[in-house]
Amino acid sequence: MKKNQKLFLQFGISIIFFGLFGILINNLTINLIRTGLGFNFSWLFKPASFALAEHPLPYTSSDSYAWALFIGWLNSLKVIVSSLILATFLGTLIGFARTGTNSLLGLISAGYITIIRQTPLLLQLMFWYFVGFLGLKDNMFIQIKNIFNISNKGIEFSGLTFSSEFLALLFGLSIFTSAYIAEVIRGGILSVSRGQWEAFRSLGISERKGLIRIILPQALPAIIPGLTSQYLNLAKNSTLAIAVGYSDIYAINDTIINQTGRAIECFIILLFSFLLLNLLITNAMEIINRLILKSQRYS
Amino acid sequence: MEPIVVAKNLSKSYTKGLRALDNVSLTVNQGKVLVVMGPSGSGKSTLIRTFNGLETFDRGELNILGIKIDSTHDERKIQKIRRRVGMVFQQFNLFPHLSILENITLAPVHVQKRRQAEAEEYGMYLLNQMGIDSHAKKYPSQLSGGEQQRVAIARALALKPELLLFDEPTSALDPERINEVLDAMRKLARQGMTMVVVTHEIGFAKDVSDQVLFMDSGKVIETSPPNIFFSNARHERSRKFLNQLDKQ
Amino acid sequence: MEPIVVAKNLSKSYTKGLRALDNVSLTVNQGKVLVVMGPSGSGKSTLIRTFNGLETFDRGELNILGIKIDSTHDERKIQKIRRRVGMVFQQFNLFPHLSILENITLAPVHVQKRRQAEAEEYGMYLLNQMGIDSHAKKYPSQLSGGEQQRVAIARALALKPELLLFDEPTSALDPERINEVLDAMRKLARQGMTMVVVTHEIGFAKDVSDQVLFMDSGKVIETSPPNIFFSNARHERSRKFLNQLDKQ
Amino acid sequence: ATTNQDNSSRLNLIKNRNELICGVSGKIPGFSFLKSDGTYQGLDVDICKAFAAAIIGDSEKIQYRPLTAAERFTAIKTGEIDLLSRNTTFTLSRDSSGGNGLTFAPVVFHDGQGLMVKKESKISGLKDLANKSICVGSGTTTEQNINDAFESASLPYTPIKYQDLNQVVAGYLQGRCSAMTSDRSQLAAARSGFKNPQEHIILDDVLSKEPLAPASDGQDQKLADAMRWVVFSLISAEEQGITKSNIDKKVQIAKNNPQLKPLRRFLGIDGGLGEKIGLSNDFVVKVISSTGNYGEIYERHLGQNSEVPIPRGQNELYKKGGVHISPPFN
Amino acid sequence: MFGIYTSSLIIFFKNARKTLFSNLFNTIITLLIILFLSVACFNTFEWLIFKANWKVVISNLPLYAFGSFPSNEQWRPATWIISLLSLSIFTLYGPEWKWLRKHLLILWVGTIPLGLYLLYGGIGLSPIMSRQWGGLTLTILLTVCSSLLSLPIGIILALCRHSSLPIIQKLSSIFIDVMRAIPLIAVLFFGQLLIPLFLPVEIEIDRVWRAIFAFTLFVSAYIAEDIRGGLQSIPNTQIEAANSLGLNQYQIIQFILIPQALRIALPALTNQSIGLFQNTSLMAILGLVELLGIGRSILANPEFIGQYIEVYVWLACVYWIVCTIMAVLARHLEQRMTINQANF
Ligand SMILES: Nc1ncnc2c1ncn2[C@@H]1O[C@H](COP(=O)(O)OP(=O)(O)OP(=O)(O)O)[C@@H](O)[C@H]1O
Ligand SMILES: Nc1ncnc2c1ncn2[C@@H]1O[C@H](COP(=O)(O)OP(=O)(O)OP(=O)(O)O)[C@@H](O)[C@H]1O
Ligand SMILES: [Mg+2]
Ligand SMILES: [Mg+2]
Repeated sequence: MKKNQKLFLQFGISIIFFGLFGILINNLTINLIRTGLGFNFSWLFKPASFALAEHPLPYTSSDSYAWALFIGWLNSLKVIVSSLILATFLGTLIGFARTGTNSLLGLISAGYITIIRQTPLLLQLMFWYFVGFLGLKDNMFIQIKNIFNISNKGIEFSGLTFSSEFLALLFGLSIFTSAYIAEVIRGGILSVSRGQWEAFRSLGISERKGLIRIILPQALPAIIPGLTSQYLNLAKNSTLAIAVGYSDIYAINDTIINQTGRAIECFIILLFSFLLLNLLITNAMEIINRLILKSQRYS
Repeated sequence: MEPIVVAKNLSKSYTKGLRALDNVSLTVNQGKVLVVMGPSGSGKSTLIRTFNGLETFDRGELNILGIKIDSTHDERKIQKIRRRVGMVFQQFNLFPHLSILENITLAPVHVQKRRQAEAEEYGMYLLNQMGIDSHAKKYPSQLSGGEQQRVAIARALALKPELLLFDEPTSALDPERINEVLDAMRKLARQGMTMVVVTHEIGFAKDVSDQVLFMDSGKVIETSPPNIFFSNARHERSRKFLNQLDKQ
Repeated sequence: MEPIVVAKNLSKSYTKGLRALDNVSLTVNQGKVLVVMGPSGSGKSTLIRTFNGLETFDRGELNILGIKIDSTHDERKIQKIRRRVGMVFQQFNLFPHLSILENITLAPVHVQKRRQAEAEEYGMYLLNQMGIDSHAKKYPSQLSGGEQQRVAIARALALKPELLLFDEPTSALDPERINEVLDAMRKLARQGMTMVVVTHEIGFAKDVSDQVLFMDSGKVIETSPPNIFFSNARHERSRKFLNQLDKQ
Repeated sequence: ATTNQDNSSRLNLIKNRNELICGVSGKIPGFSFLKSDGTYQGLDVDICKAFAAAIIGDSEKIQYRPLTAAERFTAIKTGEIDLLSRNTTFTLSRDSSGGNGLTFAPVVFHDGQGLMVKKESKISGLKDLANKSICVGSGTTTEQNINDAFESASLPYTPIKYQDLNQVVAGYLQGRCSAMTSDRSQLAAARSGFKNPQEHIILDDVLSKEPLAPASDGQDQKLADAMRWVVFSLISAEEQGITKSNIDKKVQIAKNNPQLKPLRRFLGIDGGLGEKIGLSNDFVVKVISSTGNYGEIYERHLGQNSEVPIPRGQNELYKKGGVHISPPFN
Repeated sequence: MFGIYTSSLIIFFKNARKTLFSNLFNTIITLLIILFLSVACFNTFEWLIFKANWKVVISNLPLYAFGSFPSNEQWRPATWIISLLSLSIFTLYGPEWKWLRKHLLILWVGTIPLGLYLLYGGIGLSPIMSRQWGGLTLTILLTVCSSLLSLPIGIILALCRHSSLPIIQKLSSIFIDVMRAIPLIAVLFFGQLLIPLFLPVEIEIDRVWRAIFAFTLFVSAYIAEDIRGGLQSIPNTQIEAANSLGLNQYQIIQFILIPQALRIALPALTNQSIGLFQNTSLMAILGLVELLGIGRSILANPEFIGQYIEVYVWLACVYWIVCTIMAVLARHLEQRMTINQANF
């Protein structure tokens, strides 16, 4: 293709694109004026006048909407980070079970993966919450010397309390994600050439030692990208908190939209909070990736 | 002379009907070199890999270094055999994330429980023997193919094996690198190492081997001393194969 | 005799300082076969790939079939050249998602706008010539390497090219398959096809070529007729190279 | 109230379409819920039917559109639905053009937010709920009201917020919360579905006024007028004792007795009242003969013998101590 | 899939003694697992048979299947679902009937207009508005329409992102990255509640179509990345080979790149549509009465209040069955391709 032809094509597409964009924005403005909503963010500093069950930082209903949103963002972060750790742990175990030698474990983990992967997360979350945690009933709570309490209100552990909403979300997300992580781990292990297995076997090195010392280090570079995208999915899926009554960023946005009708503004805020979360996760994974590559100077 | 490898009527098939090994029997005595030849897919790799339990078999019996294994594939016996048998692969199969010296010391330290320093010392001695001691701190990817294959040989030697298996050790190498590796293998043979070598290097086979075993479709077609095999092979199939090798 | 390929002072470097091609000049006349030899990395592939514009060059001039190109790499001229020059690669590079016959008819139908039926008929004729017409409906992965390479040759021939380029067409093949392909190439040479062949097959070069060009580090070291090159090469570097090839 | 309107009223659209699109909740027992045969039922649904009967003349020509709390106002503004008959609280900001820009018809159910607790918990008022968890449905004024109540009493509490009433009920029944809060009608409705309804009590505290009313687009005065008077006709019919079963007789009586002026006007025989609001003159007859009067509707869905019994209380006619009253049909 | 299961089951029982009880550690683990599984199974069966009240499922079956579609017209969605099902069975086990095989793709694409015609009505059928669609029918409709729409869009996006024109490349990159960064529920929220704000007052898009639109936006970004992965894994030598045959840029894209990329990305693509099927359940939160939504509506019926466990278990089964059918179909498709083009 000729150079000016290329320029022309790009120019044309840009015009169409920005034209369309302009029309949509124009419609939006007309609609906002028509419905008398307008577009501004000053409401952010008005008192929220709703209470939150969970707030890692002090919060009362007379705090501003902005602060409520920030608390929601922290709540999201909290559930994301903790389920990320739990999911990785579970997923690795299941991934190993799937590639390992105990065929009963292999069979069970295969069954686990198909069941978890083929039912909607939303349903699983509701199941965990309403059946799993709330099913504990009041009378069925386990108590060990006032240090460890389990009831349908949640778990209390030496002063730390985790609400059952948080726990259901944590479990649901972790279990759902672990089924995917298991497949990532398995894929990574399979990506190491058969020759490496044969090489360590022919040196008389045991299976478990070989898996840990020879195979896993080589599988890591193939595992990390898959893991990153699973973590990102997990972060996005955490918005289903709304189904189990956990106050994450999406749920709080939803409440605010109902109270103020500021759908567009709230949507923009939601967008940016997620871009921020994604940035956090990808950067953290990038650092981990670099650390791994650094410790493996060979490639 | 003790027999190091005795195979009796080994048979194996991957897919039903097609035999990768078909009633293979052979004996390799202490200090001898057996070269295995045959067209692609004839079962050479499968055969040699049964010798250290990388491959199971369906029928027959194996006796490696006095340890008997059969089709039940007893993991404990195989582990014992592996500690006393070294293997070198076509694709080197070095561990890319470990340095050359770490590649060599890994098994002595973790399998034979030797001390790190002792293992390293012996490792350096082996690398020196192979003429690559200057690369000890490098990683496999920084070495040429010929050098990598010599590291692989040193790694197999580190466990002080009583039998060495080679599966086409030179066929992944550049023409110019092949001789480096063949020379190292010649040296080992001269030192009295018992070896089973799958290769198509006629020069090497003529030079070093005591017997040449020719396979086709999983069967042993003939076993002859090299001077007879290369000048006057008994079987039509062997002659045809040698012809084709020459033509290139 | 018309010249088909004329190269004048071609130079190219990928990385600064290191020349992949260094002042290469050569001529190939109609109906002649030029064999290019040289150690790994000497620039053989780079050279042959400039002939159909897969590779640009930094200085010098090329005249392919009367079409002149220079370092500006005029897309239109290169497209013209490509329609008249066929190329066969080391790794076959067949299109895995198309059947053998579809592989062959793709270019005639879409580049030369021939009718499907006509292209298929000619394609079957070419496959017949190569001795693989029974595989026409199969997919590349179902064929052996030798068969795949013959399909690649047929694909290159389907455009009725006036010049054929081969980049190590046999080096990815099993020893037993090499001759199938070399025979097909011999046939083409005898039919008067102009060919440039990068290869290390001495037998083929002796048999078929009119000239052997030897390269090292991007430079043309010598160009001689095969009888002289193989028995009494002029240059020390060529002799050393031939020695190493023989040793294997 | 009328202003000059062009002919582009939704009313004509509905008539031409010969079908009313009515936004409902679809998830509230007694008000609107999906029955096993796929039809909707409840008080809100019958109000829809009354509108359809008045506007189109056929109470079956309706399409129900289940709506979430979040989307209900947008659905009106964008014209996806003709009107909303979904427990929506009548408030100033919703009714005003500076707010959500809707117009409300008269209140069809006077509700108030309440709290339900288990009898065995011995909770008797707001005070006892200090530091306890309370299950709340999010997305409505409920959330704000409970907050206001506790804040003004300076009591701390923990709200557990759910998407819809089902979940609130589940959370409460499973013992996640000590109390659930919602409109008292919904509390009663939910309780009626419990295995042992008598084990739960609705506290006397009323946290808010929740007058629930149908709504439509505030810029469409004609439709709003029609809706307003259809609701009043239901109440007025009850006041006059006109029911589904005696409406035909009443029409006969009115026709035969020219002196019964108010009745004749009401039933559309004289006065041409219907035309003034864009409906047929006998719209009241159509409405009452298809749904019955307000009292009948109430009795059908919320009465003592229904599945969701709620005492009429405030929702009685003004004559009987309630607050429902209809302006005269003059 | 089941084939794999049965064969691994056979191997499992053959080797049970050797692998399960080969050492103390394995034996303990095995016994613990068996104990746990039997307790779990016992409790589950006890609940399923004695405690659960399945009336909430049985008496509402037509609702789960068709939503509030008028009952005398329910044969229409039924016909559609049955035709989809029989097409699936045909694709799996159908005879080697060349002509039909060749046109399988067209048949599959053809199910969309058929479905829309049957649902909407029109010529010869009484018209029915999308408000009355619901249940499994709506779930399937959302899945099928959105996945078939997002495939071509995804391909175009992938090619744009792959292109050498900087503006086009940037625009599509931004779209893809933003879509992949935000949660699906936010995109659906946008589709349901914000799109009307971006349209002129007189234009109104049905909310089923708004949902399909939102799903398409979201899924096409993921599909674009899958296809881009496929494009990147095509070795450069393929392009060289095509170049040296004189094919031009567009021909290379059309004949070499897209078909290969699609085949490489096929497993990822089928996973996307299975994921999409599950994710349609999010529409329940946004007020559509698809399968999960209808379940929640049924729970509001005073007759069934509090029976959510039964409903969730039942819905999980339905989702699982349909997903498994889809997965088996996908696996079958992949196998047929690998038979044709091993190592590809
Ligand atoms: N893992 C496997 N699964 C199925 N069949 C196999 C497997 N490995 C080898 N085979 C088959 O067994 C036969 C013997 O293979 P083997 O690798 O031993 O041949 P070979 O003589 O080493 O060939 P080459 O010279 O190509 O290495 C061949 O037909 C091969 O296709
Ligand atoms: N894409 C590239 N980028 C950078 N350097 C390259 C590239 N391709 C080739 N080279 C370098 O150019 C020189 C000539 O390479 P070329 O592939 O032409 O050699 P060759 O003679 O064909 O070798 P071989 O026999 O291994 O195929 C080498 O030094 C090589 O490293
Ligand atoms: Mg082999
Ligand atoms: Mg080359």
